[in-house]
Amino acid sequence: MRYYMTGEVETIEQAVSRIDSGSSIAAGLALEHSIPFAAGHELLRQGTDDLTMIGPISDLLFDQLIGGGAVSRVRAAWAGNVSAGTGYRFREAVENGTVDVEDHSNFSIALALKAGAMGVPYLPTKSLIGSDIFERSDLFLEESDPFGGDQLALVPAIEPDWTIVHAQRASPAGDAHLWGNMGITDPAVGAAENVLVTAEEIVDPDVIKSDPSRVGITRDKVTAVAECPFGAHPSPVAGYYNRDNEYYLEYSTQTKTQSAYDEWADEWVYGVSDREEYESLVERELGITEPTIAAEVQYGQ
Amino acid sequence: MRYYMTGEVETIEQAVSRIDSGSSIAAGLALEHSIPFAAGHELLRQGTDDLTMIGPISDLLFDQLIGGGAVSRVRAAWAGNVSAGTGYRFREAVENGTVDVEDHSNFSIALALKAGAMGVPYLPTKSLIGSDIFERSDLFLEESDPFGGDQLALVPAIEPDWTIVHAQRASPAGDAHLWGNMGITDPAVGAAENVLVTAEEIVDPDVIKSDPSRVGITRDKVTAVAECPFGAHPSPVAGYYNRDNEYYLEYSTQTKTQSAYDEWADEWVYGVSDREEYESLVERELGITEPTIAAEVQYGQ
Amino acid sequence: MASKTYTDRELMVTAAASEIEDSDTVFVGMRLPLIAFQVAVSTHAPNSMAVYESGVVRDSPADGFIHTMCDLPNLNRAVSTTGMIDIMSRLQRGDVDVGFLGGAEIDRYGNLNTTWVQGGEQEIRLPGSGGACDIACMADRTVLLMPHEPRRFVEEVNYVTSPGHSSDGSGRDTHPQAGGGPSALVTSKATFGFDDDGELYLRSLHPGVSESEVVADFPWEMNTAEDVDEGSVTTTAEPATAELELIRTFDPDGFWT
Amino acid sequence: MASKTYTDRELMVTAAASEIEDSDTVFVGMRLPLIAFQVAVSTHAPNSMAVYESGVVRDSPADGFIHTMCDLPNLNRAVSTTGMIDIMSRLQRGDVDVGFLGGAEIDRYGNLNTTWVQGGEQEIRLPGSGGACDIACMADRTVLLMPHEPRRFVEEVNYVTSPGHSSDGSGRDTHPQAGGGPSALVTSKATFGFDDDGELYLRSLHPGVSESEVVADFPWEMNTAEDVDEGSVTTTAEPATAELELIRTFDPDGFWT
Repeated sequence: MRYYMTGEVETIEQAVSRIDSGSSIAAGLALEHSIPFAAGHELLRQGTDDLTMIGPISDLLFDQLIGGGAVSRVRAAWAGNVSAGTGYRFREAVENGTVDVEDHSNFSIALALKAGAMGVPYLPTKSLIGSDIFERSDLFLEESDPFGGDQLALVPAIEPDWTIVHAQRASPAGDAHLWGNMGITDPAVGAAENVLVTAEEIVDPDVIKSDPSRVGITRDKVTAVAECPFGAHPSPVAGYYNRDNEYYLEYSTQTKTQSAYDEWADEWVYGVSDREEYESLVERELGITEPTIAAEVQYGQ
Repeated sequence: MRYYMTGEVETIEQAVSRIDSGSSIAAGLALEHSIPFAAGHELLRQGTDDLTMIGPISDLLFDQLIGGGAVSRVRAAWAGNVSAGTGYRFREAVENGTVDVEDHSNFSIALALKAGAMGVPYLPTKSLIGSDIFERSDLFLEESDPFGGDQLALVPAIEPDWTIVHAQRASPAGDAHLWGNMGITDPAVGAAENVLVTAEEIVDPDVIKSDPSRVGITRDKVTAVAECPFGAHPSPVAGYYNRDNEYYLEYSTQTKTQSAYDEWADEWVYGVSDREEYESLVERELGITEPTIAAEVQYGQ
Repeated sequence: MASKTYTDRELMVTAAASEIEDSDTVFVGMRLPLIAFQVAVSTHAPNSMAVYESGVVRDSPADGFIHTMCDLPNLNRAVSTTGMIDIMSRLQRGDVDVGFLGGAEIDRYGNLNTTWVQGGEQEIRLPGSGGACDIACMADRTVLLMPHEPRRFVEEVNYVTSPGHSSDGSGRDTHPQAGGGPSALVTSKATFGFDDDGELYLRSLHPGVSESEVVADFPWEMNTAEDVDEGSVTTTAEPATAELELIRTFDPDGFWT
Repeated sequence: MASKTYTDRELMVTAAASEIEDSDTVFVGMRLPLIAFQVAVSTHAPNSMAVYESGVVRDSPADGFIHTMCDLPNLNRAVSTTGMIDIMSRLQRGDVDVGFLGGAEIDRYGNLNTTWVQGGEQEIRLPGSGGACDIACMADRTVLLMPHEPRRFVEEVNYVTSPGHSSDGSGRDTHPQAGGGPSALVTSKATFGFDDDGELYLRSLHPGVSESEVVADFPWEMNTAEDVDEGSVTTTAEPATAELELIRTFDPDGFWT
């Protein structure tokens, strides 16, 4: 059995440096699960800006990037702080007109990326029509079902320059095992021009190949791979750590003004040089104390 | 932790008896993997007929059902014997006009079922146009991409009365773990009015819930569940047994005429009362001798 | 009010839970519905299943407090952890019986706004739809949950994030959408139904709340159950002791309730 | 012929394998391509990846003979075992470099028929497209494999299962399809290319085969490489010893070869 490591594992600094200012980036695709915060903070440290952020719900990731001045456009269904509601940096930026928002529903973002992943210009849906997401947008089209049914909304494809996924484990080439809920990870990977995989663990390809049905990303889409333990904190990663709920609440109280955000970012983003130093700031115990081991599965011949 | 067994495990006789003559049935959805032959033979024994069989490639399953007079219509991309080429019962029935064929490509069948699963009237594709699958059919429509791109073919939804899936293991309620290649299992399950799950093993719901990302079918779609070890022979089942290649070649030589088929069926279908007796007819060693154990995965909290 | 053994939000949870029928497939959103499903499946609706847009499918409560649908206790021992297209497809093909929605504003036809509101001179940006628009468009029925605050009840919402019924009296009949539309509104003071014309009416008052104080909070003349031949206005059932115990197990610090 | 150390089909396998470039994503169908990919990835194209419409993705040969793409050795230690929509989506979005196709009939533009052929008075039903139509429509290029039998070479195929190039001399430019169309035909006697007009021309003769015997098998005047300014007709490379060893490892009983 031979393996071809077509990719090389990079540091997260190297991996993120591949992303140019002005890029469109899909992230936060598994909703509140396994959000690539480490990559987001690295984007801030590198000063990558003029970004278009794409996602279903963004949770805090988009709010942090907006607070750091990295974002010019958001294409999303929901942006805020899932625990506390409002994302103050998002809200202020939109109200001031410094960030442009293209409003979606979760399904319209999912279908737009799915169309991109499938290589078709659009996908039809029974959702949207009747809402102002549809009425006030010139993104979507309306059509009479050509097979004689009801009115449909057509959602055009979105093809991000980058999709960022935080995986549980990946091979150096970028083949990744994912588990837990997936949100729109798969459509966003398929639709993207490039994929950046950050992973809790980089493992031998043998580990990935022992369970090919667990593979959620294959190397052909992957441009960069970085090992990044704790890379999704404060969001949870199945099998690795729980959600840090208190962090979300503290962030909410600490970022109501731009200057307060700047102070927060000085501590949590610009004040740390890497994820290891970041981890030392987190006091709460988030580890898995009641593990559930997946029932054994065999392949072979 | 509480479990609700909304389903009851039935014998395969009971389960298959729920399928009425005249039904449309999607089966053989993982292509050459895990084809529900046991359920097919039970349909023959029960004399269920006037069936519309739906699938991508049918391998031998459709040929056997056609030979037994159970089929009036086939909606498929390929029907034959994958090892030997021709399926003689299919060929003769189509040439004689006793079975009507709706020609598809693999992708058009996949998209038709995916449209059904997604609850939309159609899905668009860049495939088909320029082929006689498209030109000689009144099933599909052609449209100019309403967003200004090239011509597209529109594939209307197919919603089978039944989808039959042979799973590795399922709970009594019908939640099933599947692994190995999936073909169009997922779209066919989503599109179906009813799903019949036959499984190598019926297991405690705890086993299924230990790995929710392995679940390919959830109970809400499942009408009947039957334990059926060896239920996919002669096709292979990942983790359970290899493909019985010789069987395919023997079948080919043994079914070139209807009377030869009848003799074959007397031995392999009508001459056995259940799958255990059937298994005793198979002499070849098909077991897994070089197992690969999937790398451990943890959930928990 | 001082003698109440439960909070307004606890009552909203049990009222919401009572809208779930046994064997329902329930599209569970964030906040109170997270708790309401767990109460329902633990009491009168043991065969109900929850689907969450993140991809989670559950038939039982999480064994621990959940802030979000993706907290590990909600993934652990789930029936399935799949993706959004799978879950939204169930919704689109008509397999979701009931979904829950909230809103910053609501009009008499159940149109909801969670995107932009007017705050004096300034427009205030809210987080947006998430999956709410999709649930509103496609669920067989929806149950709306809102704090009972008069500023939320408006003649016309500032932005239709989640479509309700048609304003022409046809309910959902002439509506472009596939689903059945809103079937109930639960506030912190009362529950409301939607009549055949798709318009809100007062169904029940929470214990200790008067009809006059409730109807005064709306800028239109709110119908009552009597007005639309749906029986009479009743008193909302108080949470049973067992329900309160469950709520306090699922939300031990009262974070949501 | 008696002194040949390889069979016609073994040569077809190595000729097909040579059409795979390193780092290609290869859409692998049944029969000879099953072996050809394994030879290519073991020799000159170590970074190529195979995708199979059943959902399998591989970067290495199977450790055992495979009758079908779903035989357990092809699933075991695969890179991924996903589903058809995933694989066909890679094809549709333009991520598949090369696909292999066979056919019962072919015309000069590479249109293929695997559905219905005329056998004297009677129409004979063949198995049909499978994924062939999709590969033909959407792969960046396709390589066609056929036994060299004159009855298979026709002015017009009886049924276009898998579209080739346009007959108006525009190749794929005016063709409705997204992919690049056929780039080569490998028979048991020769290999052919497609010229700028999308028409077949003779590219190389297998060892021991004469040009006259090959062109006589076609009902039209077959162009040669010289005719279309593509150099001259060469001799197809014989399988190398190492390639033959690999073929006989992957297909030890010569079932496919």
